[in-house]
Amino acid sequence: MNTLYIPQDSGALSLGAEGVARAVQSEARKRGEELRLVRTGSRGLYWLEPLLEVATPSGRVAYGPVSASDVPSLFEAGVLRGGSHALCLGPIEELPYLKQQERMTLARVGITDPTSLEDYAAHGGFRGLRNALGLSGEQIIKEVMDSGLRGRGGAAFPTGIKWKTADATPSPQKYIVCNADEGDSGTFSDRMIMEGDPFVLIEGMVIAGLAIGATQGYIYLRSEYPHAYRVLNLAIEKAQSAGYLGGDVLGSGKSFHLEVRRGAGSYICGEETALLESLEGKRGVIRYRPPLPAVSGLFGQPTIINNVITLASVPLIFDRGAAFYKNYGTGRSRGTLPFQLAGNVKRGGLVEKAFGLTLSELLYDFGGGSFTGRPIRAVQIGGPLGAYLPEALFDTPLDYEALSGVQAMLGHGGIVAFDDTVDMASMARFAMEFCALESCGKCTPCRIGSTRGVEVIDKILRNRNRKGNLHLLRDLCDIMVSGSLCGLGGLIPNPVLSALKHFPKDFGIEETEELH
Amino acid sequence: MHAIDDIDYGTPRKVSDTMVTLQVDGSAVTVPAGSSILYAAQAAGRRIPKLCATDSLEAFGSCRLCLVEIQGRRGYPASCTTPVEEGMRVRTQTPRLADLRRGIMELYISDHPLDCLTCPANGHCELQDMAGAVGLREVRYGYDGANHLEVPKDESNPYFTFDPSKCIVCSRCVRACAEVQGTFALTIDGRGFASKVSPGQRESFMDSECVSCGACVQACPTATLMENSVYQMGQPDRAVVTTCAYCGVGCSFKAEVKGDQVVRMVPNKDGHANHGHSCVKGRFAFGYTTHPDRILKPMLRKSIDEPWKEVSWNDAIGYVAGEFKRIQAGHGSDSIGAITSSRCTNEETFLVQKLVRAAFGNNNVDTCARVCHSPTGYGLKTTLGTSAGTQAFDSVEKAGVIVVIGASPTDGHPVFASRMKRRLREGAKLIVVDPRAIDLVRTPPGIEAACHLQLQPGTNVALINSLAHVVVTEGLANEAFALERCEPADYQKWKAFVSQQTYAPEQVEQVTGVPAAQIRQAARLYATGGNAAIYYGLGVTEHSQGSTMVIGMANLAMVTGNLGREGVGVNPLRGQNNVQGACDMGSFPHELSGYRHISDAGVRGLFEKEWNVTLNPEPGLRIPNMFDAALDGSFKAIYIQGEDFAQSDPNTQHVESALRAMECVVVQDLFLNETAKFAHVFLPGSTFLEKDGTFTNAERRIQRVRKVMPPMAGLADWEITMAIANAMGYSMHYDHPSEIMDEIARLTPTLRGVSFEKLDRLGSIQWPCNDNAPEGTPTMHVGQFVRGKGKFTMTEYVATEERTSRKYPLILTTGRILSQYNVGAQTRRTGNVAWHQEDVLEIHAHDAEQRGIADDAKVSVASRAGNVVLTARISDRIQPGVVYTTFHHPVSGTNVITTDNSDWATNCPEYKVTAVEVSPVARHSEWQRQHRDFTARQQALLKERETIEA
Amino acid sequence: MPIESGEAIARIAKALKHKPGALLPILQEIQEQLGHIPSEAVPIVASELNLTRAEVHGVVSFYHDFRSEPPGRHVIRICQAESCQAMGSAVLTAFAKTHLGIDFHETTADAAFSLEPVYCLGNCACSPAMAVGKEVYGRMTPQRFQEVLQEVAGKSE
Amino acid sequence: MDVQRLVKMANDIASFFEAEPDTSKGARGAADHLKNFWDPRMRRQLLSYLDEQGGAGLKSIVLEALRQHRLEIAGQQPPDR
Repeated sequence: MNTLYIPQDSGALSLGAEGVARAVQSEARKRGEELRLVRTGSRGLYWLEPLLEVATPSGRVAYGPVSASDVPSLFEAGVLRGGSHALCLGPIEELPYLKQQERMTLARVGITDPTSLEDYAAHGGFRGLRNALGLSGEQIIKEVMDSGLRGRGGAAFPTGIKWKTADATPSPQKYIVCNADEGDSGTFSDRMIMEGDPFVLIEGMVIAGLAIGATQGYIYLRSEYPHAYRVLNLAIEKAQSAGYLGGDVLGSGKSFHLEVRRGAGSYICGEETALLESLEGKRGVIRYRPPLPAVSGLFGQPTIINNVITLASVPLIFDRGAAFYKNYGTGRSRGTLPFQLAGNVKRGGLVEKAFGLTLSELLYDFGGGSFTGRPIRAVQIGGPLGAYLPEALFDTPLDYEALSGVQAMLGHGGIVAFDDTVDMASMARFAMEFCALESCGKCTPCRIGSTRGVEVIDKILRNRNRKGNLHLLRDLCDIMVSGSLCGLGGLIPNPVLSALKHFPKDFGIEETEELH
Repeated sequence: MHAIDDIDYGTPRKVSDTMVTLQVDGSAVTVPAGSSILYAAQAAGRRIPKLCATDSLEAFGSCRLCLVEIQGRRGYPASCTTPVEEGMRVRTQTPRLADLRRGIMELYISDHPLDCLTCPANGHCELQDMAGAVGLREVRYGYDGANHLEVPKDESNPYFTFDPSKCIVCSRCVRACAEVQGTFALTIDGRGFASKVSPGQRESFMDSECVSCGACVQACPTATLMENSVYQMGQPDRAVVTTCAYCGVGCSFKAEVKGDQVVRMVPNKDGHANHGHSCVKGRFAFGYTTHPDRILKPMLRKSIDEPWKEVSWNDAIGYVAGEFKRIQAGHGSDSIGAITSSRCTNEETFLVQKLVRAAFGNNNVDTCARVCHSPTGYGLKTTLGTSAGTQAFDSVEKAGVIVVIGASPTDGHPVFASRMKRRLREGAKLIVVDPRAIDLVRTPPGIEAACHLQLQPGTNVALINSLAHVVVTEGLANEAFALERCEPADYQKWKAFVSQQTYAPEQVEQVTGVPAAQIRQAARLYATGGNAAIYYGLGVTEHSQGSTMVIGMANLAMVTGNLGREGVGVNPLRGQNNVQGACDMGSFPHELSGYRHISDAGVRGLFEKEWNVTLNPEPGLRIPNMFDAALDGSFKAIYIQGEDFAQSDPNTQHVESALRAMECVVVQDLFLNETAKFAHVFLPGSTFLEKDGTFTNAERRIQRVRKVMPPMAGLADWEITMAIANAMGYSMHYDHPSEIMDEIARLTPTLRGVSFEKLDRLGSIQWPCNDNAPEGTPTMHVGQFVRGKGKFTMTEYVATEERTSRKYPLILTTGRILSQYNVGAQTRRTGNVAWHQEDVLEIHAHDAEQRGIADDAKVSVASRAGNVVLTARISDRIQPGVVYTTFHHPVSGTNVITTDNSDWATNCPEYKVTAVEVSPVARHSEWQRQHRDFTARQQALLKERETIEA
Repeated sequence: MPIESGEAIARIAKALKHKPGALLPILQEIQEQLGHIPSEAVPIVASELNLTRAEVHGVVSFYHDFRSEPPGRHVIRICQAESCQAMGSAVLTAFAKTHLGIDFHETTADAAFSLEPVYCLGNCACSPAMAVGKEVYGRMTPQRFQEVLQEVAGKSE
Repeated sequence: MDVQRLVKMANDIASFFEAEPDTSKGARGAADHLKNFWDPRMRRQLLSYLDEQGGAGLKSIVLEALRQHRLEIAGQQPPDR
């Protein structure tokens, strides 16, 4: 029987994958062809979605982007045997976009049936967990330390140290919390994991639980991801029935329970302390630190809170060893990062690579330049709190340290490209507006400053006391950076100041004009 | 706004065995570990600008003004949320910090009205202070941006105004409501720039869950939440530390004054009973002190049907002395007596009993504790050896199990209730024993009693015996404690007694209506849940077995070893401010100060020598005995200081007859109260603001009352008593109440070490205070009981004679509510009437349905003693078969229906059990109509009084 | 609020209140079933969870998702975040507003559509994106917007 | 005073001391209580009620207390504590 693969990833669905799947089924019925249709995650080659793959003796052959109306002609062309067609892309693994990647964390996404335990196991799943079950908590933590893994949510804090702190704080109840509040524009790797390979996240969380003796885990998922919610719940149910979760994980006598909780539309709840408040059923306002969540987190108990990709990287470390993982990357940025190419690019999608490739490699070699065909003028890296970089800086290598050298940050690895029609002053204004919209309202610099920021930029744009207001804007950004309670107010000046620095003309500043 | 003379340390004082030394701006400071940098800096006299931090609340970290630089750390940590570390080097003032702070203030002021000159906080505003401190000179944002300046005021609360246009969203009010008061009535609505303080669901304060404790007003750094009195009068200019004259918690206050006018009352952060908190009564309800109803001239009349005649103090005192002497000459020296007041100071109370014993030559002196906590005195003295609660309020913070019996702390003792709630939220378990679901049974957020033993009124003793039965028969007793600390023979006898099958929960269930399983669960929890503390109120004492129940609770505490350390004990919640003190002062007819029996010749000798008289060795009449004797014709005159038993005592018609039967009723009070309507002489008393003295609260804490203004009628109460004594030919001379306290100390071993000087120095003293305990005794019975060995005493349950019948099928029980106080003479003359305009009858839906009673309908409540008409309120707080009301309004005549039954030992009335029937009616009862006419007549007689020139 | 709604709210609260931090799941379920969280729901939820009304109100008013008024039959959310801006979400948004005749946070007179902004649907490689109910749509154009509307309107009839 | 009130009060006191299995101890307790807390005129009235009406309605323990400890209750002899 022939096996076809069509993604159920919400990106693919947003482009009509469901219609394609239905058309395939009905066409096959019509033609009396028997086939097995597997719904997978997405390969992350979104410009080719909906992507249809067919298993052939020489591997999977891909077709895309497919629309429902293409299906009869695909069958006509013998799609089930990898027949040639205008949409045929050849063996999928040979596509340079994929071939040039180092798929580690997202190794199975797009390949397996996300909710099939058998498929997961057949592709190396649960080997890490089995290995970890043979280790003590201390050994597990040491392994994570040795791997050099740093938090992939944006702050890049060494994961092992966080785990160690939670381990060192005595308490009868500890928690593992997965931060799945992926709110940055330009990022979707968490979603791809949760929709495309949820077991790897579950496995990572169980290992984290074993490390510190936590028996309860929560995945705090943003409400904008309904498909991920469905897939995760299904996967948890299956993992539970098969004994990977529950009161006796794989007969080890250790227990780990896992529940998905949804957010309710609040960017700030991606900040870990606000997330904890929200998980406790409260207003998602920031808690001050110390105490760290690892000491006093969810319900006041020691809590490991890690991003999806961080936790999903853990099983591999225990499958292949810390040394293997550490072998990737550069400097203090070890392992791989799933970069996400978005905005105005021809070939948007997911590129998992070891740290160190340059921005221009990503934008042009992978991304193929802008979607509109116009020059790429600016790139925002690291979400709404990330800096805007001009073309002059596109050769910057993508690692934590190099980016901080150009007053930028890698964040969650999202990269949003803009062509030369972009007005960078309006992007700066948007940054402040976004901050005003999402501020929790606790600290003054963010609560009042973001609103004033919008107003001051408006005045600059209307050329009202431009010089004075530019000065005021810088002062305001300074206060927000140095005075804000959390990263929202503290980092929102990044896009504002970088836009001002690199694109002064958009603010009506002539190059000759004195800026300070 | 905090008190005008307070230093704010920014974050709460931490207690730690470890001290940490750090450098603040180059100076070494040593503070307890866990302190914030802000605290350390303030302690070192460095003022770090701050707005969201205040030392009554945990750090919050929102205003970002208190940023500092720490050597070796990146950025600018907030000093309020950063704990001190050994060797830390902190700079609080640098040009960079100045820029940041100025920038933050610039943001604040860009959304704040510029009306400082007309703002009620002008001159005492933290925002204004900070603008000055950081040197804010301009607001470059202008004032045309988004703002909240148009948000309207909420003036719904009678005492304070909420002006959101001035709000800086520091959340101090929200946090105070949660952390200090524990009510959580406030929240922040919305988020970001739109964040605003919201009572309840974006509603007015009065419609919200707010209990008007004022913690938010005190916490507010601006004029957003401000006392209306400050709006009207402006800022006060001085503060006088004094003690609240409402309940037995004894909150310390700063009366903030302008001239001799009180602008506002601010709870004292250094108050040892209240630690800076207060309730709606203490903080706001002081307006009665200057209410126009106050009578400020002495008055006389021959008969209560005559108009009053104002007279001079001399004439009034002379008349009283003359009448008393005349009556004694005609009817014997025992024919007169006096009542001391738990409202008055210790010194005043002491003088009244001295007047009776030394000048009247008898022991006919009693106090209103007779009708509330006299069983406490009897019960605790019998078992433990002294007539007082065993703990300090602070002790509750160490309790693992809190038992509340027959009390509703959130109504009666709200400031202590807040402490209790905090402890419960920290995880202590709660057992409630009450026929009614008091607030604590389930209080948001999160408080839920582990057990609510909802017993039939009048069955306390059966229940307490059953709890003891479970402890003893299930092997949960602390035998080591009981055998070592108590009389062993009595213990064995008592064990056998409670082990009887009669007291097995399964039997007691039949009597109390409490399921056996619940009794067992509660007993196990009490015995095994760590430190267990009992707090009780009048639901224990005001029964025919009130004293027995107090003994029963002491037995239970002894058998589980829950005495003699922090976190445990048996603690009466005293109703009035000075119940404890009035009792301590020898106000009972059988006892001299310090609970020493009048028959003890040695004790008498001390007093006889000091007072230069011979004392009568036999006990005198108690209040109900006085009434009986008056009706009998052997008791003819009474001097009543600050009590209103025509409203407060049971069986009103009996009391009224007794008053009418007397020849000379002298009432010394603030208002023409119910009792004064039967008086022949009215002597205008003074409020707590008008005199010096001391009050003793429920935890034996003696605190100073300080004169804020001169007595409006010219004399303080102690001066009046002194004048009567002198006029009767017994010489008394004191220049100041401190001299009275000196005499008390000389005569009373437990108070030997107390003086005004020491009180001023220490703030307060918990007795015993003597050579053994020069600074007082927070916890009693440490190591051994006051009586030596604890005495287990058998407590047979005897059902009250007040039974339900076909005619009177319901049980009425009474209590009080938060906003009103006792007979309401004070609170009814304040804005507190906004919360409680009348007493209502709470009735279960089932009973209401059966009788065709709708919510808000007028109903007759009839007992064997009388009947009154009240408004019905259908409620699920009580069980079917029980109805409940309060007694704050005279027109309700709640005590018309209560009976003559009383505690066997002390004659404390059985207020809590009255068999009644409730039925719908259209108009007031006969008594109420008579009362209305009588009141109208007495008001007319007052109005028609002959006046004298001032 | 109809009585059945009150009962449904109480039922939801009772069913979920055992969860630690149950308030959000309860509010979400109420909104799921009723389409919004009426203010009358607040005291019911507060009482079940033993919270104050203020606490519950504070939470309801904090989160963008919770609405106190019922929405139209279809809630259209158009992404306003950077990636979609880079791909013309402003044009799409302007078109949608004109086409529907409403602004953000409004509902069409026939109660068919409510229009809301959203900040990232995680579909940034297919910008501009929007969602109708739980379904996400990528590479949106005014043309495709009309088609999607017809499609969902057709489905619901 | 109304002697029936005194009878009731005395009986109430008796009810408490009835728990004592040794009735003479119980009577002692009741007698002490009367002596310590009652005004002498009440005590004397109760004694005359005993003398003149035989103490009808009084519980046995009260009767025993009045009889056994008469002088003390009458205030003519200090209690033998």
